[in-house]
Amino acid sequence: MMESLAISLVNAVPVLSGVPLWTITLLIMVMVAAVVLTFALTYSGLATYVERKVAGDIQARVGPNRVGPVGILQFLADGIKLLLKEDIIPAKADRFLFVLAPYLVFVGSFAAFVVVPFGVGLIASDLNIGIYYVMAITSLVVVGVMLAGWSSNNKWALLGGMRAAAQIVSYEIPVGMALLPAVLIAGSLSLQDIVRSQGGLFGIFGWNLFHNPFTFLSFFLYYVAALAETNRTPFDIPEAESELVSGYHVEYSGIRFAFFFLAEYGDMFVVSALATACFLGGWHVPFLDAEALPALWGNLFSLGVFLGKTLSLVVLMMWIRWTLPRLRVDQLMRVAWKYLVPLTFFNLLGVSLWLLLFHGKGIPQMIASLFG
Amino acid sequence: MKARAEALPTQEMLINMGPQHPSTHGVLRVILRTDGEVVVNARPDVGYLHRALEKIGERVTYAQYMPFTDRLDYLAAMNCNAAWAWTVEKLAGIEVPERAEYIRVIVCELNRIASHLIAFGSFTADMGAFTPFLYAIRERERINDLFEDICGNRLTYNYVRIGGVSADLPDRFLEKTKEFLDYFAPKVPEYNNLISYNKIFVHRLANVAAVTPEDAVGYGLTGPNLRGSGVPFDLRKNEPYSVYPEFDFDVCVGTGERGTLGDCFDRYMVRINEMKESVRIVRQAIEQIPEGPVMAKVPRMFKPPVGEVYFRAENPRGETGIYLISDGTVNPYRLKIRAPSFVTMGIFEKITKGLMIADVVAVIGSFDIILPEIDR
Amino acid sequence: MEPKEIFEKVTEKFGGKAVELQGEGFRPAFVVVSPESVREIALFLRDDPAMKFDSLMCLSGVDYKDRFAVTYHLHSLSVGHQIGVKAYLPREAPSLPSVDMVWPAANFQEREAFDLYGIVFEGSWDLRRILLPEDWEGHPLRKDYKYPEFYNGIKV
Amino acid sequence: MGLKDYLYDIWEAVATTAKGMRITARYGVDPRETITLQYPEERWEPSERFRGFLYNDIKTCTSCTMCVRVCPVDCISLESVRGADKKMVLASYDIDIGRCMYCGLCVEVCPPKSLKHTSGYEKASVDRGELILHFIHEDAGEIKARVAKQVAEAAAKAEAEKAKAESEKPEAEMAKDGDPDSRAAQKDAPPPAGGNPEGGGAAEKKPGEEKE
Repeated sequence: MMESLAISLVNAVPVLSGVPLWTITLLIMVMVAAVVLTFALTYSGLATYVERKVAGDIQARVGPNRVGPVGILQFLADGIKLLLKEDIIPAKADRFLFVLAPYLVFVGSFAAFVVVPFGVGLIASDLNIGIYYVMAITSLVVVGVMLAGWSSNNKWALLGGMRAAAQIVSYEIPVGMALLPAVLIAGSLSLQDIVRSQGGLFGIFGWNLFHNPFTFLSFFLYYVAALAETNRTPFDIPEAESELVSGYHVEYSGIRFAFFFLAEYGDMFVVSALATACFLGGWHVPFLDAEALPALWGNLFSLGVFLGKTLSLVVLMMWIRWTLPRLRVDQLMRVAWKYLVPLTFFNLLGVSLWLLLFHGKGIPQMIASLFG
Repeated sequence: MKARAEALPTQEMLINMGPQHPSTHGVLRVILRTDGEVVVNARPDVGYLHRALEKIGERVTYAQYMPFTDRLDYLAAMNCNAAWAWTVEKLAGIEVPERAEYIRVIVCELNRIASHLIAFGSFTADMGAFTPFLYAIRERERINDLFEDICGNRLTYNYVRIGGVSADLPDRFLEKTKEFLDYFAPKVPEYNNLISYNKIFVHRLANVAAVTPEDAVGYGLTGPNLRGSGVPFDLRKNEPYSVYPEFDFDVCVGTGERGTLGDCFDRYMVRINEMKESVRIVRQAIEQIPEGPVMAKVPRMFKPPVGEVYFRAENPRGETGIYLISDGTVNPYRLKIRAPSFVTMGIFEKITKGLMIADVVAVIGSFDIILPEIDR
Repeated sequence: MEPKEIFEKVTEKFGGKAVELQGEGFRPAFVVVSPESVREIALFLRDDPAMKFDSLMCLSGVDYKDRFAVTYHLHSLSVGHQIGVKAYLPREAPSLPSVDMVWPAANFQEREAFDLYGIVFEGSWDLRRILLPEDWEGHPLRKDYKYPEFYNGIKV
Repeated sequence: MGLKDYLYDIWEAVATTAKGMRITARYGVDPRETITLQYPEERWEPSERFRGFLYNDIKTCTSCTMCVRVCPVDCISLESVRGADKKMVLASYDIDIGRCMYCGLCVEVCPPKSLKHTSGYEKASVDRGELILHFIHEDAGEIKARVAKQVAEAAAKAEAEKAKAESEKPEAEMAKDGDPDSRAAQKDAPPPAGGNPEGGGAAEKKPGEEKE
């Protein structure tokens, strides 16, 4: 895709014809990556602010309100504070792994932004194995978390790392299984294609969420499993403030801690974006087809819709976090293996049978065809 | 199998939980010996907050010791104040005006609500839900406001005096208390909806660290912890002191409603229900409070007769017993405080065997221990 | 049951091991027993169907200047009566049998008495210092305790 | 566990979570539920009986030392010397509010009610010495010296008057101290307060009137 962009750029601007094509392609790639990363970091920073504000509202408090108007610049202040903080590496820690771990977590979380279909044509790289890629690259996080837990040379951190490993490995299965119905319906692993497959029918009824009862259930199963994937309450046992102090990042400070922190919020966005793309129709809204709009407007509009849906899911995660207590580690495993895994398999079976029996038609389509 | 076990040796981990840990409620240190997540042995190590309150008691006068009782159980300072006053009055045979006793009961029960609110809030925070904690604090602030009106401090009240209370109730105090009770009464069902019966919360607590009634009595558990094991023993009912016989209230006991009898959930629910009972008591006390003086005549150089007395009062954390020996001088000769949390810690090692690390946190929270009282 | 009856019953069973009844000025009254027989009497008080002192409310050490004492405040949940038991000990090497197998609640309080008075409870399952550091010198609640100037080189 | 229980478990989990989330949502969207005070700008009014920092009105203080004796933590220190009129004169009155536990016992026992709790509660300092409130700003030694001098003068005068005229009432020298309710006739001069290095030998100093 980048290459085709580069070719069209060269065609449009004849001055560039002397430059080797790969240079232009590389430049475009770097620019796109920079845009995505900037977005991801800004989002993460703002998400921390929103999280605190949501927590404040729920807890009958105010939340951050001192830095900037209504405290909106709090995340900048926090970021500067974390940058300026002393970077502590425990004396007996495994220095190399200790330093490496936050980067792995960060990379694992933010590399997934590449395939997020932000809008019509707004995708950094439309991989044809999009979902697969996301599942694979976010699993890198668990390696980083485990390394962090191990290399800190702290028993609490070790316990946190081990918990995280067990948790993420277990929850990868229901997450994957819960996403498969969307893949089945669209017949593609590419997120762009999955979103496209949910258009039509006044927007909302084309969503996979309403395709059939099984996909409806699938969404909730996915959302629960994704909460666990991102280590959010009620599944935040790797961090478990009140048990493991802070779990795997207990020994981290300053900017390295910030990496873990940003990665957590990045993860939240990625799983919410996947939910939006796979079940909530991506950028599709009722009565308005973004792809039919003029190019730039269509892009921006679809971006807005997509972000709106995704961020609502992120806020929902925060809301859940500030309501629920935390599970115990064995209960967490029980939820995964006794409830989520069987149910997602059941769902997958249900969706497959549905598609087979009704020739890929969802309930709204059938109703629509009844009325002609 | 054996060969594999040898090839992959496992080791027990020795983990130091505390004295600085978010959920040991202060500076409790628990030396955990764990097999992975499972606790093999958890040995409490107390004493990080030892301030020699019993030794101080031998140096100061009876009246001067009152502010130190604030520091015993700072979440229920009124109760500790009153317990000390009742002990000395029992020793010296002082008749306390009835109005003073009613005031004491009102403030003690309000303080019991405040203390149970903290128990509830910090327990839920230990369980990972932080929001109820702030709701609990919010309600407790209103009780603190009431106490500030009455005695001028918000945490260490030093309000009760030997022979009465330091000052009569301020204007509008009873009305304000009533307003608070009207505000607070619907909050308890809200807590239940918010968290008490939440599936995750129930699962975290039910069947965890169940204490049998025999163990509870033998290990000297008292107060809500004893009642959580289904033993209906409440000093206010069974060994009434002050004007408690005047009031109609129920003794809340654990029923094992979501698991086994005496588990963490039962202890938790006893506290929640006791808040309702305290509301009832305060309402009755407000109705019945007589007019009159609030202070008996106690000489300034107060010298009780020679003797030994043991008095126990039902405090939010169990019975605070004070064993007081007087040699007839102005200072107590010996003063022993039987702190409920301290005795409760005796059972800790026994019931945490085989639990998970997260359950240890639940056990600490469900016993509602407070460290200044343990370490004195 | 009244303290007098309890005292009579204990004397009946143990003869001279129950020394006297301290009634006047003592609430609850104390049955003074000889220290070496504390455990037997404790067992008797716990298991006798008329006594049933199933709960040890408070165990404390006392320094009476000329001698030490250990006092036990007992309460019966099923019968609802109270009694105190007291055992006087010499100042030199005070020791008496532990009652933690009778009432498990005794363990922590015995450790406290050991810590603050230096009274040794023989046969206790775990007798260590509890409130003070392991390496603290002296027993602070003794009336003749001298405050240390230094602890591990730190000025107190 | 049957299928019914299994499904009921799931249902219960969802239902109780939804219940809780409804409550948090209500608090979340209702701005009236916010209870925080924005501290430095908004302040809450301490109640009438609030036990803040102690304040001693040394004009009415009689240096009876009741407060010193009743204080459980010995945070009040007081030095006084006996003045020429046999009344105690405060040389210094310090309260270590870093040590004070605001129990209010001293205020209760104060006979002339000169010691009071104020509503002050804000005092942060980086030095513990700043936490000691001095209610007499003059140097204690100076006051002692001055009082000793007055005492010596009074004694000398009394001696002189005694020698001069036995019948006359020695009331004139009392008025010198400016104390309206000073007691009458003093037979012998009170001894100078102990611990005063200058003793009675500070005769060259002028008798000052300022007590504060």
